[in-house]
Amino acid sequence: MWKIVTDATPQLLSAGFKYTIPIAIISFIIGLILALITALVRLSSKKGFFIIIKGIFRFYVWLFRSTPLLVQLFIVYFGLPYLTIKGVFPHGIKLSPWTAGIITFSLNTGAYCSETIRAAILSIPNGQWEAAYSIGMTRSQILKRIILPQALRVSLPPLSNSFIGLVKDTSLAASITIVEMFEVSQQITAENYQPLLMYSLVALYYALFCTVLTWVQGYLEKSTSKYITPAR
Amino acid sequence: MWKIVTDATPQLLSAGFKYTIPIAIISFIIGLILALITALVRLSSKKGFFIIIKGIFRFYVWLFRSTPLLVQLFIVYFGLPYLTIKGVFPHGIKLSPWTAGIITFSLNTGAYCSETIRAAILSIPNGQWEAAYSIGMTRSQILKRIILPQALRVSLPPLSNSFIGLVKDTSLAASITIVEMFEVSQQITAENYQPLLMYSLVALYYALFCTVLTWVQGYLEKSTSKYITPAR
Amino acid sequence: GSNSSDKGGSSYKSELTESGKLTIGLEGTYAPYSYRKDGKLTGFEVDLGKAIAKKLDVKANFVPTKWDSLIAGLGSNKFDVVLNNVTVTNERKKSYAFASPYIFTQYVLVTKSSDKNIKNLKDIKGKKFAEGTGTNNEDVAKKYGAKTIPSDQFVNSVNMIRQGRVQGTVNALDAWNSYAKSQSTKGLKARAIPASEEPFAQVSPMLNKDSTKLKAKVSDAIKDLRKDGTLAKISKKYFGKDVTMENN
Amino acid sequence: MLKLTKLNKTFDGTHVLKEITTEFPENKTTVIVGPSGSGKSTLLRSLNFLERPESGIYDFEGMQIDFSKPLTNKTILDIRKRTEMVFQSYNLFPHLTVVKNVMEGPTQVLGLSKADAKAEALELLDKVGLKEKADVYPAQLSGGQAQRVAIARSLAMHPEYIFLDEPTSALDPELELEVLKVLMKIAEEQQSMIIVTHNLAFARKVADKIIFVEDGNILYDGDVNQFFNSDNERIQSFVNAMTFNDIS
Amino acid sequence: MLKLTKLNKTFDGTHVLKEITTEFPENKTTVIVGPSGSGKSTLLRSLNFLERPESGIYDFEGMQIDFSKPLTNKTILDIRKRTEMVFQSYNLFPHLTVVKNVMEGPTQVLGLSKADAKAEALELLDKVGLKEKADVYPAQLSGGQAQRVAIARSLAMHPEYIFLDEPTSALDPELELEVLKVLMKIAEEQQSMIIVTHNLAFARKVADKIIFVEDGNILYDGDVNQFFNSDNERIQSFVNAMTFNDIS
Ligand SMILES: Nc1ncnc2c1ncn2[C@@H]1O[C@H](COP(=O)(O)OP(=O)(O)OP(=O)(O)O)[C@@H](O)[C@H]1O
Ligand SMILES: Nc1ncnc2c1ncn2[C@@H]1O[C@H](COP(=O)(O)OP(=O)(O)OP(=O)(O)O)[C@@H](O)[C@H]1O
Ligand SMILES: [Mg+2]
Ligand SMILES: [Mg+2]
Repeated sequence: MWKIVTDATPQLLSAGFKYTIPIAIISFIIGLILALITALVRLSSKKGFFIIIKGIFRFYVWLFRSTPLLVQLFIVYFGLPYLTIKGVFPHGIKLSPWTAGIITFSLNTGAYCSETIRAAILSIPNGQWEAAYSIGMTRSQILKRIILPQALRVSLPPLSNSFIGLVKDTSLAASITIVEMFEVSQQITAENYQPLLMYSLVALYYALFCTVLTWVQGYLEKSTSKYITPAR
Repeated sequence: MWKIVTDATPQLLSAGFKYTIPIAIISFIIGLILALITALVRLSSKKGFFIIIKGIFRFYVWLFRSTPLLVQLFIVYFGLPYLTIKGVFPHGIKLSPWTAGIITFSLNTGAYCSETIRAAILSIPNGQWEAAYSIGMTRSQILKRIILPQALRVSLPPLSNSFIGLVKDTSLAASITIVEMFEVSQQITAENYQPLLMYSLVALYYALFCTVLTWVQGYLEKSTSKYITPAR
Repeated sequence: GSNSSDKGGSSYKSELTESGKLTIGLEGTYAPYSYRKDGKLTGFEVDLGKAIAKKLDVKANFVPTKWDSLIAGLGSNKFDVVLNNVTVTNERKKSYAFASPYIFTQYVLVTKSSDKNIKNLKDIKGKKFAEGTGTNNEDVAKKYGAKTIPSDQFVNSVNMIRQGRVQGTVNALDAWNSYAKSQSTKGLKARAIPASEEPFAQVSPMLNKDSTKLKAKVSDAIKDLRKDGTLAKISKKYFGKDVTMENN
Repeated sequence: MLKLTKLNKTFDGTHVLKEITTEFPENKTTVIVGPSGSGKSTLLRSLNFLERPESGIYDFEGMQIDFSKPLTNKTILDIRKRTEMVFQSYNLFPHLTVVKNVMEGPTQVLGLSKADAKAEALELLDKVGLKEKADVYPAQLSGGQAQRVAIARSLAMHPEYIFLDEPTSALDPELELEVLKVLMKIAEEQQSMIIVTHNLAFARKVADKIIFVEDGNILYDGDVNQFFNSDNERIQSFVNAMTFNDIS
Repeated sequence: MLKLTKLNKTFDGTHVLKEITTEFPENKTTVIVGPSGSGKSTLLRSLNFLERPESGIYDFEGMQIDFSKPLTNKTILDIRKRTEMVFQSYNLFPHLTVVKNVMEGPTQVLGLSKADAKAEALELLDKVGLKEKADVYPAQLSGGQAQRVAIARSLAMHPEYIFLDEPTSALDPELELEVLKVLMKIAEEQQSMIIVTHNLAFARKVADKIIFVEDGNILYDGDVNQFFNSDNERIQSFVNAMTFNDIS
């Protein structure tokens, strides 16, 4: 059994560092930016033409929250090649597995996290907006300097939930032919017929990475809460 | 193509109503209760022996957040039968797929949601605790009547994220032999060789259910926010 | 009942996970072996499972699940037998028991029809091939030096060839034939690999190593089914020909 | 009678209450005055365990509490039930309507029926001039209105002692007067009260005893008239400040 | 000069400002008084667009704003830069230290360098007696301290008009006096100010003009001495209330 572990470890870790971790980190960063934009658009009280833009973002969030990630990956990777647009994409949109994966994971993360960020922004008392408005700050200045720093504190645990979830969801990338860590564990299982052992082993490596993330979360929670008197 | 849709629909919906929806709803309810208990234990400032209990809950959250859900399902269903405890489980813990599924999904949801609830409770100003304490309310009364109703408002969007995520994660139940909606779609694909169409169809049914959930979320958000003056 | 297993009596029944039932694990997502039609699980292996169960005088209970779960489930006694187009290999024999074979599978090499470079298995060296993880198809592709890309369904492998994402796939000829029966194969070509180039794969029921009596019983049942023509009959029904004979 | 002996409280190393020894007689009104940041709120909050002093003895009607030892929940709950706090910053429950804010304690802690609690709550809201706001949420109240609800909420508990931390600082003179009249009436009914206030005119009228705190020390503790006629320079300048004679 | 003509504001159907017509002269101090809930805060907040009246004309130093028409962001931002609001409930930024609270406007809106902004912030904190609290977070301040920081924060913007909503209601008389002295000094420097206050003694000293609001209507608008010597019964009873002569 020990031999299986030592044989599998380098293969698993190499897949982890080559695919799982980069995909998770890149997608999360893009997803967060997307989520922030989405939350701000949806919270905006602008009227007129902007209503349509808000509608588009609403639809985006609905679409990516409501459908399975696996299907999203599938459609982006296998479905878009059928989408031929004359002049622009005469042969359909053919994305590499990497591109398709990053796009889909980012869009998915963006949809979920936008809800978290929206809730966090709403939780900041109105008085903060008013005080900042009366100093003469613009909406974007207020967001950047007053509201978001406070909202970050509230949204850290759910955002970290999303990140940790994403790390595990990268295993779906196998369905678009990316041989990430989980797929490697299945390939090894196919040889050694020890699924329980291999699954436990790969779970351990996920856990290691997620533990690091939990530490980062804890550190950020502390450092964004230093202005708060302790709750009981 | 239309025929494929009309042929597949009753099969998909029957699997959805028999497995996907019940598993998601039951697991989410149990998971929420678990999450609440976990958040409260972790936020408690009790000392002494209680530290150990807090440690156990910390470990639980870490374990279920850090490892892939698929592995958790696998170990509960296929792994526990190996766990023979003399006298208690002489033949190992052999759970039915349903039991294993509900247990695992609940534990997983509980771990994630406990973080959300913990953050929401922390976001309620201290003054609320103090005012309630000085009325002479006990900690549990304060939680039930003062803090949690306010925390609910903050945590609704991330909790709904978790619920909607869970609905889609039920597709993993196929790996413990539950033929839920997604697995049915794959079985049908094996015959009609139309994965894109079948995936889109099953995504549609997930979307329908999740849309209902989004409505419920919107309704709850409104009804828990009626005491708030509108933010800008 | 059959004469050849009378010495064991019905003691194999104590090896069943659920008494009175032969619990059969399969994927249910691989036509024509097992798949869903009109809401019901069907396919060659489903009919075979029912026939074996009848010989064993128990009810057949089909449990569809994922490939890894099939392996894990045998280990933790969730199934009695796996009927999932499992090919016998020396590696697999170390961990599991195999009853006597019920299919001899010829391989097929599928590529784009415009592809002039790949004519036989020797040409696939260094090429990208779509193969199911853990399948014997993957083993063969690897053996001939192809770079394998994971693909969990046959139809996805075909689509990847069409979209130029891979050069081809090594697969079961029967899976290809079944596909070709209902779908257009325009732009694709398939070459059946003769036994001289790559021996046919033996497909057998896979069992837990501890189920020795059951294994013997299942082997007997298959032999009986072969003898009484049932095997050939269900093969014709699903494959249009008899694939159950060596060198069919 | 509440007695404090050698009470000490620090915040992150800053000593904000220094060896405080004093008493608060029952059925009397004790007023605490002093500059901002002198520790008045901290002193008052300690009586209700909202702050935990590091050392000192607290004698609550004969019950001895040693702050240097761990406190039981029972003790804390018991004393909190028998006392009531009105905050500088109202701390109304935002998710409950005004009348429900007032009913919360009576129904949840005293076990009154909803009907009884509501009847009394409406009476008390009437007393503070807010009967017509019974069904709105706190967010819709002006500052003055919110503070009056907070006072009504505390009165609903019929506490042995009421602690008030600048109860009228957000009220305009007219309504302050009305509330002060209510408080005076309660004082006349021999309700024990401890009030932190900056309104020396009110303090002079209502106080049976006055405590002057500065920088965590008690500088004066005793008779009201003597305080206002004190020839202590510090007290004189503090008392004079409120008349705004110094505004150039 | 700020002028309001026929301003109307309703909250959910309640008419809280009724056809308000008045003016606020430049380089002068205008004081608004009135009972709780009369609409003083709403009136003041409308001048800064924190509330949007449904109708009325707002003349800001010759710039005409019609509330019944949509306002441009530019107009709002422009006027907000030239005015400053001090709130009843402080509204300090909890995640910034005290000195950073004061520096936020100068650095972000006026474009001062950090060093310059900090130097001035510390000066202003000194003015309100809080230099030593420069580096703590708002949560660690007592109520009085927090309000003084809020005043320093507004002074840092050198606004044309300062709007103060009960700026000293949480301060004890001594520190209120200090702050009032600061405000008087600014008033003497001909800073235009509009102050809502319940402190009539202060109003009398500082006001160049007084506005008495009741129930959304302006009952008095004009000279300060005439107000305090008015023979109008309503005004008399309001003015007398603050002396607490009525406390039995
Ligand atoms: N949670 C806290 N953490 C750190 N320091 C605190 C905390 N609360 C109060 N202090 C400090 O303790 C001192 C006393 O504060 P306290 O609130 O008791 O004053 P106060 O007399 O009530 O003032 P005010 O009249 O302004 O309300 C102040 O210097 C204050 O800065
Ligand atoms: N956001 C709101 N929604 C509904 N009603 C409101 C809102 N804000 C204020 N009001 C109501 O408008 C009226 C005027 O309120 P405002 O705060 O202007 O009074 P004020 O004169 O400042 O009182 P105070 O002296 O108590 O601060 C009050 O009756 C109040 O209940
Ligand atoms: Mg205080
Ligand atoms: Mg007001």
